[in-house]
Amino acid sequence: MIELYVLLGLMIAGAVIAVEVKNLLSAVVAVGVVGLGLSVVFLLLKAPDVALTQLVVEIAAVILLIRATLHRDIASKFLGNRPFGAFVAFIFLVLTTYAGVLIFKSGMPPFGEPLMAVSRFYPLNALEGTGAMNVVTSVILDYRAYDTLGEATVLFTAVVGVLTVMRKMGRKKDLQENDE
Amino acid sequence: MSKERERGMSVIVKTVTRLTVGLILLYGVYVVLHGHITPGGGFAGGVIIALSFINLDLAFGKRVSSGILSKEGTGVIEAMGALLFLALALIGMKYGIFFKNFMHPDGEPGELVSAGIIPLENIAIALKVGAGLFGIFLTLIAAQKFEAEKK
Amino acid sequence: MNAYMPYVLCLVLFCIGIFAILSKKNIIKIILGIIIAEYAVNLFLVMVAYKAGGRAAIFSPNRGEILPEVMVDPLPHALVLTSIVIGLATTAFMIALAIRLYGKYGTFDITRMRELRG
Amino acid sequence: MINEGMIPLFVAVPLAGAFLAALFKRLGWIPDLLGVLASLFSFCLSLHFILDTAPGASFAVNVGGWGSFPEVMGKVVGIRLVLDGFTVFMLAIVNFVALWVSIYAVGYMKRYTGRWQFYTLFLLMLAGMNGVLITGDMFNMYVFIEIASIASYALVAFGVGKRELEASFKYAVMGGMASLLILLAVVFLYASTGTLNMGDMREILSGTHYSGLVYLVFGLLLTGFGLKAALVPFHAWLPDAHPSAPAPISAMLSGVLIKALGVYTIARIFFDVFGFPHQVSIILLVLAAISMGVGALVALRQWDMKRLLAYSSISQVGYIMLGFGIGTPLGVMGALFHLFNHSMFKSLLFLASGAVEYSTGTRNMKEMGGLNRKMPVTGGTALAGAMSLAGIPPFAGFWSKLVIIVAAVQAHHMKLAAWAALMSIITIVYVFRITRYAFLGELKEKLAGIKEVPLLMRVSLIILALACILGGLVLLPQVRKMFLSPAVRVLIGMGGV
Repeated sequence: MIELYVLLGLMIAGAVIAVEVKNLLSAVVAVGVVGLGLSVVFLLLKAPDVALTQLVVEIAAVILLIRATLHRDIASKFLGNRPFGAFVAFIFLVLTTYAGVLIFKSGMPPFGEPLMAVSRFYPLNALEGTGAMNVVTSVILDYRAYDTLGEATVLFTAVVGVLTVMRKMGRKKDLQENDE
Repeated sequence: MSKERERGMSVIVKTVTRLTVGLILLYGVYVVLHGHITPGGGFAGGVIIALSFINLDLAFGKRVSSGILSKEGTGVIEAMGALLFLALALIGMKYGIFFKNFMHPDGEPGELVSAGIIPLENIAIALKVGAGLFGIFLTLIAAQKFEAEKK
Repeated sequence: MNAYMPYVLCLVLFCIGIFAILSKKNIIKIILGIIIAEYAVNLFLVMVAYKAGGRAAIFSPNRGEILPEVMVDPLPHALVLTSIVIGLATTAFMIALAIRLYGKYGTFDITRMRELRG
Repeated sequence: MINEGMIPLFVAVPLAGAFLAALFKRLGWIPDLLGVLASLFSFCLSLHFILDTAPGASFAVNVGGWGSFPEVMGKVVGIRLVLDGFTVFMLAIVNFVALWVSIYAVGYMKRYTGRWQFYTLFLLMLAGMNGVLITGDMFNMYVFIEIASIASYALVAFGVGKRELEASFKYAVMGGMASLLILLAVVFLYASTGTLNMGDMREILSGTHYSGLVYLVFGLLLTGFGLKAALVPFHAWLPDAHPSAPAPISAMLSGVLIKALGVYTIARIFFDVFGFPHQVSIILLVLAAISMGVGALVALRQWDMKRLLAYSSISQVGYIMLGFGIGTPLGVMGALFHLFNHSMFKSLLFLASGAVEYSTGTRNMKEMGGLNRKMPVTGGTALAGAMSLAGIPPFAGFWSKLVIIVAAVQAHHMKLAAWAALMSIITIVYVFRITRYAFLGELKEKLAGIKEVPLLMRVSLIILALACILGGLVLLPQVRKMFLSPAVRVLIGMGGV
């Protein structure tokens, strides 16, 4: 599993660069690297469906992000940290890591040994029960199709939301707010 | 920038795009239709289809891509996809259960026509996701003009 | 190596994202922080599903018989697909907000957006 | 006829309304009609479940027919929707408020562009809340929380002015972080129990001694849902987001959204799944006490009417959490009753402040005065809501605060009872400021020409005011047996008390 650790290390390095680098475009590209590393990790962990989706969603997200950052003169202007937020974040970081390291030993099954208390059911019965060769598809579109309805709705909500905030004028004319 | 939006990128990009964009679209359709057999499915396929349109838009400029699919069109297709998915769920209620897979069993597992309503659901999701993502892209691209009008 | 090491590394990635959300001034950086934290949660889900020596959860006529017993856990994979799309939706919406905010304020600096107080 | 197969319609009908509204956006009045009809339908459905079933009956339906299977020892393999006394109670409140808000919005939203977007997002938010309420599955709950949250971020930014966008961005960042924490907690729970169904999870967890992992999950869930419910250390987004939205949405956000997404989920998960452990009770009591204090004291200093009401919401959610934190049957009953009352009077007050803004064009209370003379309906109804908020005896708010304080005394939390009583006095002070500066006193010259708001808006105000005045009747034995007691029994019967 050494390749897993190498990729995880790469992703963490990419994340640190994305957070700390001064040029915004470089930051977006670094996040793209993290996402690509993620999809390779998904492949290693035997999740081809997820890897494919992650890959294409990653491309879409990076295109949108570059559209938002590119062509802006301040893309390279560095803005610092908020000291208070950094303080809170630091405390959160220490607490979570400490808690995580301590707690994983008590209650989490070790890596590579899932419980599969319920999901044992799916590989055994999916072919008969739903007729789909791809067990993951049978889970998303039959056993848990209601979740998928919710997920499609989330994307629909986001599209309507984007259209909403992109309107030029919120209130009808002659009733504009003072700050406009 | 605005000129690039109108007319697109250089001739090299255009030629490569012309050669590949159809293949990308085809691959997206393949992923959608084979979602119940191979890795992938409505979401991945829908995003790939949207990316092929985005590719076209980036390379050739606004006029070409909006000639094929306008922002209004994406809204209609998206709502139709969502309604189709919901309708498939509601038809199940006729059989007594929300989201009943009412067409199963209908073919040998592994064939294109199998797995009941799952392929139909995949198509509905692909329509929704593809149109939705392309709609978001077009909306955000149109935002470039906000900056010029900045107060 | 510890049997929990991948989980810990994943948690570190999550913390980097949260750190960016809480401490950065630039709103694009904040969005990047949310994206990174989201990646970490998705990765965690897939790690939870992994079975040592397991196979992908797909039956295939061409590649010989795959026993259901050796498949990895498919349920978290389904959950990750959902959460990836939710993440894309959130990201797209926040990018739209960022573009509009830039249009109104002429900056990406969140500390200079001070219309609201109290 | 009662049919448990109808439970998914709580989600399906608003969703269908939203999709159709997006499809028929060109026809001007269709989105309005769809918005009103869909919320009317959900309200009638929840009334139907209250009136036509035995009190306390509980229904479950398995989506797709995937219930429990013997291969996995009777665990549920799909998603199970559950509708019990607590769910019905919340559904009735949410859909009642949504119905009157949607009717109010027909008049109010004439001032804004993009009507179809408003109704689409409104219905999506309603569907998200209903989905959170009826689900019995952890991950499904997260998905519907996200629907309701994203719709509410967009609605906060609906006016697309500087302030709205900024408030929406802060809200989206905080809400996005809360969602991530919740998702992380759900993953931990899945990894350690192997199931996502709440009932099965309870069975697996109840036999064992809680490990350290479960306490980490408690922390993550309390932070995540605390952010959604705006308990005090996590409240920073609320005073910006709630006033920035259009008035009907402020009413929805303050009236029901923070309760469905924050309060309901905390109560459901900690009482129903974890059996209300002692540590959580203490944390809830502390957070509640701080919320009550900070919300009320900051509200005293506000001149913006909607901002004052938003801070007041923080304080009142503190009261609700106090009732839950006490954990006795009386405390939980007080909490639920106060939740009902707060939904009524806070949505009424936000709608009234919207009506004032509609007529006068300002939210600053310094520029108002004597509005009662020109706008008798708005003034009268706002007075009813304000009295209920302040806890003046015949009004509903008095009874619920009384129950909570009595419960605190019974549970020997004397200091908390005294603190709650003190804070309700401060509540009276800031409520008095609203009525004194906005509705009573001299009419300003500038406002001589204002008119009362249109008919549909007045109807909503009057109905909600009636709910505030008559809300105390919920305590009558006959009504209580049908409406309030089943909800209490769901939480207590399973809980640790």
